[in-house]
Amino acid sequence: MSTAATPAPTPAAGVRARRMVDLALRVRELGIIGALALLILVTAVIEPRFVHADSLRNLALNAAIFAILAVGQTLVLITRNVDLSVGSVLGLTAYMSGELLSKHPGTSILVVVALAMLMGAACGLLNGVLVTFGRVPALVVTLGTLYVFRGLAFLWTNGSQINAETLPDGFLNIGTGSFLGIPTMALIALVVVLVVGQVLRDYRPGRELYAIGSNPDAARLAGVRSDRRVCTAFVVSGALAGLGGMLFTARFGTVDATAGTGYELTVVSAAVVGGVAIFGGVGSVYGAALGAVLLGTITSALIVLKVDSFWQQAAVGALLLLAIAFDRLVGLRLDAALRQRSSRRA
Amino acid sequence: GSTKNDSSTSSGSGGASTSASADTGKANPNAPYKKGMKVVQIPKQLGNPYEDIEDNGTKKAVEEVGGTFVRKGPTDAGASTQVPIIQSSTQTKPDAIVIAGNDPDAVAPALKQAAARGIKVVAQDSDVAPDARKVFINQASSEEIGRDEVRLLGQQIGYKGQIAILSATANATNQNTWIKFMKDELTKPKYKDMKLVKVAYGDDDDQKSFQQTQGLIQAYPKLAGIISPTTVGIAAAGRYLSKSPQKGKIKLTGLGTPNQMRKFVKDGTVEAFELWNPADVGYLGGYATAALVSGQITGAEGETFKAGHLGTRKIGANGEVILGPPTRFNKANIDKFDF
Amino acid sequence: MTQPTPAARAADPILELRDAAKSYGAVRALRDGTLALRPGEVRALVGENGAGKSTLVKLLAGVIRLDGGTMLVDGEPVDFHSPTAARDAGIAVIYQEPTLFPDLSVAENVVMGRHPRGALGRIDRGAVRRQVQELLDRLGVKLAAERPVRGLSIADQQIVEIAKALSFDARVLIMDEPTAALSGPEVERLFGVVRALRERGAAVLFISHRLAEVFAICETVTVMRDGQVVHDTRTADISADELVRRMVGRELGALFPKEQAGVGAEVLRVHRLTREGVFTDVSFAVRAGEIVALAGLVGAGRSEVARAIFGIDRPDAGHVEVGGVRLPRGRPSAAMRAGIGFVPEDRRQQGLVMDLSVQRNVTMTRLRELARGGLLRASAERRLAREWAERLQLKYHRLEDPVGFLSGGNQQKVVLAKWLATEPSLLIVDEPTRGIDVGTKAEVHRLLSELAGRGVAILMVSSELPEVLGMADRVLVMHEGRLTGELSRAEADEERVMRAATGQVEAAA
Amino acid sequence: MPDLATSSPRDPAASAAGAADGAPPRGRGGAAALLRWEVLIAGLILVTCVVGQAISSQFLTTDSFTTGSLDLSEIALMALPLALVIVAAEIDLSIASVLGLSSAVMAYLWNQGLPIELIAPICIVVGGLCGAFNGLLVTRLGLPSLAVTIGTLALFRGLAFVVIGDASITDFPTDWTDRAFGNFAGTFVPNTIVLFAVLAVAFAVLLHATPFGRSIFAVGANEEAAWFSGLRVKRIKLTLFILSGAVAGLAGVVISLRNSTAAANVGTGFELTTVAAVVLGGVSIFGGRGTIGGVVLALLLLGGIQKALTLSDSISSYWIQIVTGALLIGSVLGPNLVQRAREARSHASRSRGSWPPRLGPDQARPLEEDA
Ligand SMILES: Nc1ncnc2c1ncn2[C@@H]1O[C@H](COP(=O)(O)OP(=O)(O)OP(=O)(O)O)[C@@H](O)[C@H]1O
Ligand SMILES: Nc1ncnc2c1ncn2[C@@H]1O[C@H](COP(=O)(O)OP(=O)(O)OP(=O)(O)O)[C@@H](O)[C@H]1O
Ligand SMILES: [Mg+2]
Ligand SMILES: [Mg+2]
Repeated sequence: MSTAATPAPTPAAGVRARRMVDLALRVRELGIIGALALLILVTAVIEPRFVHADSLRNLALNAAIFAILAVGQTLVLITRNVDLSVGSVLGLTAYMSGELLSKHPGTSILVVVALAMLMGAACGLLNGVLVTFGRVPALVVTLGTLYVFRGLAFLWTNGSQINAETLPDGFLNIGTGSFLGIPTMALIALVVVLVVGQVLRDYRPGRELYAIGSNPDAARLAGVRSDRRVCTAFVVSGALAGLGGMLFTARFGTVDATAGTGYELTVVSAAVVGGVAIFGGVGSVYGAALGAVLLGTITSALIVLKVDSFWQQAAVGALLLLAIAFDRLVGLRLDAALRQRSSRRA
Repeated sequence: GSTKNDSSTSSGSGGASTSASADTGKANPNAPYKKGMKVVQIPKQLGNPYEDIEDNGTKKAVEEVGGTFVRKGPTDAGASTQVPIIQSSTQTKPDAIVIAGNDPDAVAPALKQAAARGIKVVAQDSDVAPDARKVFINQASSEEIGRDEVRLLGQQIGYKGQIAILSATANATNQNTWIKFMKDELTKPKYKDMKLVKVAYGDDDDQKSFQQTQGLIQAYPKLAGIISPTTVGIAAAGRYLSKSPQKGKIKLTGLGTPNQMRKFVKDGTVEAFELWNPADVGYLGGYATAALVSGQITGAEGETFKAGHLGTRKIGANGEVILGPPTRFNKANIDKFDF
Repeated sequence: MTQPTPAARAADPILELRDAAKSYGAVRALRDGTLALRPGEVRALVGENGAGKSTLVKLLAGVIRLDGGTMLVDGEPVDFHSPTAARDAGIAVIYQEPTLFPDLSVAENVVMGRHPRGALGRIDRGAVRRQVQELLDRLGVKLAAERPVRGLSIADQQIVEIAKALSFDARVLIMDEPTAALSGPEVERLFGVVRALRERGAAVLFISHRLAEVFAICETVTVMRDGQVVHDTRTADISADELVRRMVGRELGALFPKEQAGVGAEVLRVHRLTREGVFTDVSFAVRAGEIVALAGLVGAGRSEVARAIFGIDRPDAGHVEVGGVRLPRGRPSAAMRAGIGFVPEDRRQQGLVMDLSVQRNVTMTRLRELARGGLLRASAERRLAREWAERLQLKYHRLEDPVGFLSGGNQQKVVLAKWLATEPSLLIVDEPTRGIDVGTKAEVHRLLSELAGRGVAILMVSSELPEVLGMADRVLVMHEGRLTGELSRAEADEERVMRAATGQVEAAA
Repeated sequence: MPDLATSSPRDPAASAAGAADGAPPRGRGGAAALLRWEVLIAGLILVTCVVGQAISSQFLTTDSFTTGSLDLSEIALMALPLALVIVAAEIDLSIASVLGLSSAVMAYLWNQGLPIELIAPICIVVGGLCGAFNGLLVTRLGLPSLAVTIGTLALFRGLAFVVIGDASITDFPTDWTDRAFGNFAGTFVPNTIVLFAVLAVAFAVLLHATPFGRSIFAVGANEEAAWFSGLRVKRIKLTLFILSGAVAGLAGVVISLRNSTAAANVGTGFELTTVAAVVLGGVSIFGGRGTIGGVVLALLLLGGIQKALTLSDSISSYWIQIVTGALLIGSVLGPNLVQRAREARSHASRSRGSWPPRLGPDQARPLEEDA
């Protein structure tokens, strides 16, 4: 993005406005990166082992699944909806992946990935259709499917569990292996973040999601097919939850019907900490993914710092509140600044 | 008609009080098994494979004596989640309830209500408040398990270094009893160089246990060994260690099932661990229940009952029946077991 | 039914509407919508507030669908089921209410749904910025394409709307009051663009309340009244007075039954009230029995002053006194207790709770007084609501019906009722007759006049000059957030008010 | 002719004409729709009774009522203030964590040797403070309550663990635990349900018969208009959050005594069940609509379904979740589909008769208002 290319009538004001806006847009991600760096630094000073390659690997591994789910959640949040069913979808697909591989250990991993994502997408489609065609608020729909999908998972497993022992090593290696020193799972998450990030930034469907969340009525007037787009957001969120479920099985090896219970709130928290507005129109998947990394790192750091694990949850909650309060204050400031400049335009 | 049912319920509870007074009467060791007895089994939570094995043992025993077996359980192991299930089971008037308690006290009032209606209550695996049940089937002497775990780890690490415990939930009765005896064992001079640095809780949640293991190792770099007296915990810890550079260096032992642990024993992550046969725990529980229902025992100390292929067993102090010493599993014998 | 008089019938219409009808619940917003747009024609659509102009526009744009009648494009009947369908037919629309995405940049707002794309369908951000900046420059505005829309002034938002409509080669351009928030030079440039479009053979439908603009740019004009097209002619064939008469449908005088009332003690004193970036240093007083009008162009900050007085917004400096007692800042409940009533400008969003019943809306301001021992008495509630419904001659079916079922004028009466029920000593009315039919309008005016006669002080914000001149004892004029004129009833005339409203200040009286 | 000075002219002809000219009578009206909703729930309860009795002959017994209602005690208690919060177009997801914190505080204070008589009010106050914290963040900072209470859901639960860690306290005096577990004066109604009934009446009166309750509806249906009508929107919302927190604190005391166990982790996940009960009860998640009666009926329905399913020997208890979820969605979807069908039909004939359809289901719109 070059600033020189624009034929700005009033260069000074134009550039200043643009710079401020750019900063405001990027500052969010910068803020999380700053907080993350500070956290790692402080922890490292107290316990240097925290920054050993091995430990950092673990950080990346811990955050990978949450980052992937947060990416999907971001798409949905941007459109002024919410997907609370991701934890249950993850549970369902995690079990499906495990069941498939332990019954047919020869199955190609790509087939497992495809099936898991397909199953997740189907769940997402159900959510999306209920929200758009059924005109049921997303909060209600996904709260309902949170129960339904979880119940189905329980019915399906009927109390059984998949053990790492029954899973092929090639599959488990996704969860533990690495490529060029970077854990495979983290690489997968990175690819997901970058691809979705690009689509959101540089492709029409992505931009239209922002439009829908920013002003649904105007989006309709602009010819955006809102229902279809919102549906797609849910489908992608479901598919990514499916991918997450498959990775969950690969990572932990042991899955039962409770896999991913309670993830929904962590995932929404990660996205919101990452600057995604809960009322739509604002945020990026980069921020959301960073939010997931930050939440994961706090948990690890507290363990390493030998802080009672009891504080973990409180810290996560406090961080979320800080993040939204910060966003609100910055938003108010920015609004005021923008209005000031615009109001006395002679 | 609800009124009809109401009256039948009240007459039912009236009947219960008479049978309750019969309880205090004498046991008749030679009484025949009650025909068509109905037993409800309430596990800590559905979806725990260890409990599945155990409950299948109970089922086998109950069916051997010609009874019917129903299993109902909560979907999570919260303290009070068993209460509604106990209450609904009570309403269906079974002869007995066999329970693995999530919380000894939270379930007690509901169990006492059941007992008041003439339902025999047996706890197995994890005890409930003693006055809320007649018999408790203990896998092994809690003291024996606790001390033996420490002995086992001590041998593996040469009685030297920092150790940690990875437990299940902080309220779990059996866990806490074992840990108490572990700590007591550690005070012996033999273990003066072994130091317990942390008791971590993985909540019998695979992922949480996994992360707790990871955290323990980061927080205590000099850690020499981990005891995890829970099947979920030891499997998660094993999985973490098997892929970490500390594999084989940090010793891991505890209570686990051979099927879950086979891989880690074979790849050298784990030298040895222990467990009783959970199917036998359930089986013993099933026979104790049948004996109780049929009036062969009342739960008093010293009474004996027949327990199928486990032979004749005796009720100890506090109504406890102990299955026996746990089995140690290692590379040499693990392939002989399948559960 | 007026027969459309032929005017420059060289070509067949691109877009035509015949006997279009549209109702919103009980409100018949449009009855006989008949209109044709030919290539190279710039047509004005005029009519009072609520005449149905915007409704007609929304029909042409595919936002709402016809209840009756037909729409033709190039002589073929069409049924636009979405705005996209209208756009695909080459119809570009600037809506009266800005329809922007506050979180997105100006450039994206303009191209949304039609981003120029490069390789692999990727959005060509450079092209987006270039195109939009070019467009903005053509409109002669200093607006950075990369800036987010959030925080733009109403005028700038309108510019973005215009840029949006011009961003594709439309055959028909429909503009619903595009100039309402624009200043002179901006209007001129817009007209330049309109002329260029006309040269290209496009048709333009132009809606405005400013008749001067109508005569300056349009060659044909359609007049609407009460949801009906009542006249269709060439602008050359009609005078401004005649046009107004057709719009209003009766002589103006009867609309403003202002009675002379004795002016009493000072009720309201506003002292150096300032709200950063909105209005500055506003001081004035209103006395019992007096109607004071606050006039000015849209966006001058009149509504903001009214809101600040009532405590909706918190002023940054200055204060408000009622009966000599200072009001706390930003507390409508305190203002209410001091005897102020406030009829806000946006009836649907601010004045009423549409989902609640007529009764609930009327009693909303009197809940405390209606309760006995903390409990509400249904009978008292009913009595109060019925009493005011009768006093204001409200037309309703049942008091339990949601107030949204009523027609606009009756809705406004409910707003008035709920405030009159508090028996205020000062009533602030913001655009009290916006979007209500002529008959009701006169009723509202009579009501205000009577209230003043009973000694209620009235502060009236209005954009309708005739209303201001017809009703006010005194006119205060605002320009860009400052008071620029104060005129007595005798002094006030159209020219003086306009001069003050556009900042050509003459010494305050 | 409006006449303000003297008494109004009672002109029957005019008002009759008004009625005739006014909106034509319609089947759909706020009150009518709600009434129908409650009738529907009552119908579902009947169906549950029939099916339940078919599942187990034990279903229609006082015993079932006693035990079934006891299980839902805390959720029922928390549903009452939550209904008010949701009517005001806000949401409180932190209630279950407040319940946990209250239980933890109770355990802590009991360890300190305080009597229950003192502990209970302290726990309620602690709950109220938690609610005030939520309320202040929502009203003073203008943050969306959904995000705020997801944050405090984690925060309060975390604080609960900080207070007593993983410990649990089980040695409460039996006269208190018996009280919480027992029935009311020889009837089959549990004491906790008597408490609920009392509070339900209180909340019903508060919501439906007081100025405060009226204001809640106005705030929920159109916050801006409520503020323009001189209602103290922020104070109303703050009060609601405090009420919600205080009742959750009370529920924490009740559940601890009822289960004779106080611990930091009690009631995990209750928030979603409570929201489900409230929405099922016909309270619009967008605010502005709902009744306490509907919520009470919904609780009855949920309790009935749970009881029926746990009584069955053959139906897996997993079905409880599936049925709850489906019911929740169905409760909103059903009426929507009916309306859609009606719209489609009426559009074919004539007037649509409704405002522009809601595009994309949006949450309650945050008001851009300072002060
Ligand atoms: N969405 C709606 N629901 C109900 N009534 C409506 C709606 N939109 C408009 N109306 C009513 O329809 C009538 C015509 O409104 P319309 O907006 O077309 O007027 P207009 O001529 O554009 O007025 P203005 O000059 O104020 O913009 C008015 O009585 C208005 O109150
Ligand atoms: N949404 C907005 N964003 C930015 N500035 C705004 C916005 N709304 C109003 N303003 C600014 O506030 C000032 C006063 O606007 P306001 O609408 O109160 O004026 P008004 O004289 O009452 O006009 P109207 O006749 O439209 O009510 C103007 O400078 C306007 O630019
Ligand atoms: Mg209009
Ligand atoms: Mg205004």
